[in-house]
Amino acid sequence: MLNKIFDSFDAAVADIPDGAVIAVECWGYPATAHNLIAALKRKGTKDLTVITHTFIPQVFSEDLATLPSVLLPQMKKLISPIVGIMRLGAGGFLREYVEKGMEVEVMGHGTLAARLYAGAAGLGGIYDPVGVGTIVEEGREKRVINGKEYIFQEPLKPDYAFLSGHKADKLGNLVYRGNYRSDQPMMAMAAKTAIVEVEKIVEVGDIDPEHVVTPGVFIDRIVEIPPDGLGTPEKGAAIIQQLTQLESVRDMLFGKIE
Amino acid sequence: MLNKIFDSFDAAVADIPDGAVIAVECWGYPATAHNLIAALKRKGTKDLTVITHTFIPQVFSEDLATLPSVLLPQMKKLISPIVGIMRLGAGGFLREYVEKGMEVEVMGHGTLAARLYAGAAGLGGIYDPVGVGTIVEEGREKRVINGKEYIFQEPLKPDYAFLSGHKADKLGNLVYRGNYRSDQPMMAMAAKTAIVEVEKIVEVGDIDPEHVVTPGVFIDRIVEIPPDGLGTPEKGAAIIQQLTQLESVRDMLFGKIE
Amino acid sequence: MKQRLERDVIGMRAAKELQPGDCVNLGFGLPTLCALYVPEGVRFQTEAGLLGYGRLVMADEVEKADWHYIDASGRFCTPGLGMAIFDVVTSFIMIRSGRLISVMGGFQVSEKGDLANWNTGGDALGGTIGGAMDLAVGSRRVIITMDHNTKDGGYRIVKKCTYPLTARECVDLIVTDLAVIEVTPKGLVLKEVAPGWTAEEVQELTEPKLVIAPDLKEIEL
Amino acid sequence: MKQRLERDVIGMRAAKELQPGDCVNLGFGLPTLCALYVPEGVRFQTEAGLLGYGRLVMADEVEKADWHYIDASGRFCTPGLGMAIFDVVTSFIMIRSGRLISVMGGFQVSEKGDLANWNTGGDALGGTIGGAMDLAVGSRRVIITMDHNTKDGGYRIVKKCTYPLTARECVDLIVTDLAVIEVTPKGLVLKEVAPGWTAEEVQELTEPKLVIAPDLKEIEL
Repeated sequence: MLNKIFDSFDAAVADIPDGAVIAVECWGYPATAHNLIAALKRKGTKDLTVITHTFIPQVFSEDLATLPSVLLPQMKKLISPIVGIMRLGAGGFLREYVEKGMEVEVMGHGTLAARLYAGAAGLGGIYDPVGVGTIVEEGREKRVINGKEYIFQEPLKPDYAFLSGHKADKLGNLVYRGNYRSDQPMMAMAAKTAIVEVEKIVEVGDIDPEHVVTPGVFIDRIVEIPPDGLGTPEKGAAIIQQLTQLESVRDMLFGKIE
Repeated sequence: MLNKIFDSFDAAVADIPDGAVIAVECWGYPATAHNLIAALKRKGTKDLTVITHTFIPQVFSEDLATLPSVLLPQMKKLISPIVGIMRLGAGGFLREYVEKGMEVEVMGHGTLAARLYAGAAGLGGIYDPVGVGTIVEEGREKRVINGKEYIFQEPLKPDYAFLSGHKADKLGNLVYRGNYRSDQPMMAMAAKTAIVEVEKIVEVGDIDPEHVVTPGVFIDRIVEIPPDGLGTPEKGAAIIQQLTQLESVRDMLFGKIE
Repeated sequence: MKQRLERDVIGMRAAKELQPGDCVNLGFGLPTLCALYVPEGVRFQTEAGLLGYGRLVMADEVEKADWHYIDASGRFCTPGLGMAIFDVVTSFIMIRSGRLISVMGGFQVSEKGDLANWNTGGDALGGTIGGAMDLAVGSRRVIITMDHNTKDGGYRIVKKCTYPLTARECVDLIVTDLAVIEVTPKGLVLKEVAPGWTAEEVQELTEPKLVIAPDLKEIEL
Repeated sequence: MKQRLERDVIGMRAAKELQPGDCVNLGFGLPTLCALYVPEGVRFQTEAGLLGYGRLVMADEVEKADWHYIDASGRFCTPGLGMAIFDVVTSFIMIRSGRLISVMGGFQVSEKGDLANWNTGGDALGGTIGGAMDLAVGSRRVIITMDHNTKDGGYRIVKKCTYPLTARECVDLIVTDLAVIEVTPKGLVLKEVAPGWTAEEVQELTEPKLVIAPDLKEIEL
């Protein structure tokens, strides 16, 4: 049997070359492959293109959990529908990098999903209705089909997907939990190599075939998060405490209605 | 609460007008909305376009289960990757209908899936790599993207999807079983109206949120298959017995290796 | 100066547009107020993959926050009865295929129903798109809740948006602190005004010419 | 006349191409013979949405047939340990993204690796495409198992296919009852011959010119 289990996050990212395209989920703070991001930061890989749902500043301690934005100094391009947090000045924190040459490509979240699907299914491109008449159409081909305007969007085919899962068996069959699912299944399928960090590695047969979300064939490398890893439930609780101290985001995170 | 539960299959298809486009799964014999097909046959709706994975002759009794091909006299167009069974003469059984004007559109199964996705996601079209250099590209636009040829394929947006599910709750949250899942989730999402026949209707909360395959918002009408309905486990067993009597298909269905 | 509606009253009025069985995506800020006033049987969606999530975790029960469950505004929520979890591809099919109603905030709405609600700056770094463009284009019905005017009294309901667009000709209904306005092929139709306000007064604070509904009335809650 | 390989020997030889950990889609007919000879750890996929299904239900145990589980050839199978169930969209992503190896039957293979295996008639009614086009275009490796010649002795390995194509330039390896032939940019390379057959004899039964591998050998099983 092919062994997909890696002992360390550093080993799991060891072969990632400069210039690689990395897809990594970030739904604010959860659903992120914190440990793999940290390993890629340690490795120092350069000229990265990062595809992510949310790209926001690291507003809590990096030794609790890490967001894709810790890779900023290593990036040449960002592809994301959410660039920053409005109440923290939106994407302003990127300006210094953009001025130094980093490219930023924005689009609607559904367009990102559709482009990842297109990459996964081997399509040459899609005609997308979202973004017509907006900044998204700048520099892109447009076409009228049956009287309606569409934008040509290219497929996205990441070299690597960094995933955060709940449980994986040794074949890579994977389940997520709650919002952690998010963009991750399609990122896994669109990427050449998918690496997942999971709370628990289980035996083959422990996951009901009906409940598998990402079939094992899409998963290439698996690392179990150790007790002292990033983004554990304990560290999650600590992060939530840190966030409640931050005037700027506290109201946003908890059910206060403004 | 919106009531999605219908008492009869006839009521569930009562509003389907002549000329409707119906997507209905058929994976040979299982995974088919037998009762809805039978109801549409009774209703006699004309000029149907049928989108199905497999379109084969009805080789067993129609009072046990019905395949999409029972709708042949009511059809003006068939869209399907599997037209017939090779050992029964492939699509020859359609020839009399084709000669009377029925249109047949064939393509690879993955292209069907991608076109249903395109319909569901509101895309104007996709560039598909499958079918280049084959009969599939006839009459279709082609385009070279990054040095590779693709075929422009239009989205498929059925008016109705006829689904066969395992369990649905009253909100329409739906799970399938085994191969029954197949094309059905994307058919449900691509269709304007999705109608499902299920083995059992359960209470809201009885399906774990992590295990829902088709979220309820995609399901418009639900009918529970009664004990005397088509395609029940008992009738399934009878069909399997009938099939084993058929020299032409028996070897194909059971594990004999030729 | 006359009284404008309180923010929660705007939310209450927008909530009146929602029926049991509707599935709704609520945008950041003002729209979230709707959640307090909707009838039983309305279910909420977050584009990150939940439909029918339950109550929010409030600031005084932080210890209950489980970051596996986050609503469309990024707030901690709880699993709801009959909830479904799905991936983002499924989520945006839901959004794009007209199965949802969207209640969003707005910076500007034009007389044709163009929406600008994602960006107040001059470039892509000036805001975040998120699911807004998909919701604006795809929702069965797009309801915008916003203040009728800018803080310095400028128009928000305009002939042509000056902020970067979210989508063209997508808005169905505008609910403000002064009025309820429907976007129709004939133009913006003033349907309801805040108590004590006249159609003329609302028109003055609105750039494009309003069509006055024959059955114009005071906002009812 | 010399002995050609039995059908199950063709399957046995094709199975040698598969390694533990490989995920494989087996076409109708001849390719299914592979399943009997593959090493432990090879998993089978059906495009209708199973990966890692278990043993087939045989004709003498019809009562065990559960039509929720059907393999890629439409036969009843059983759930396997570690199986995953998924929809067809996911299935064809699996197929198109090069994650699978495909073993298919063939009517004709051209010297460039074009494949014709779906249709022997003159129009769309002459055969069924199913997943074949996707598998041919997308698989990491396409292995064709077929008789080297037609029943009346005609070529199946041809300069140009006369039957409707499944896909262009897609075949990697051809395993027949006479030979193992690799499709390379330099042409068809004859790697192995059936016991008792010479390269010249195989060439005579093959339309395009074969490149003889320097290490040409007898088929080993």
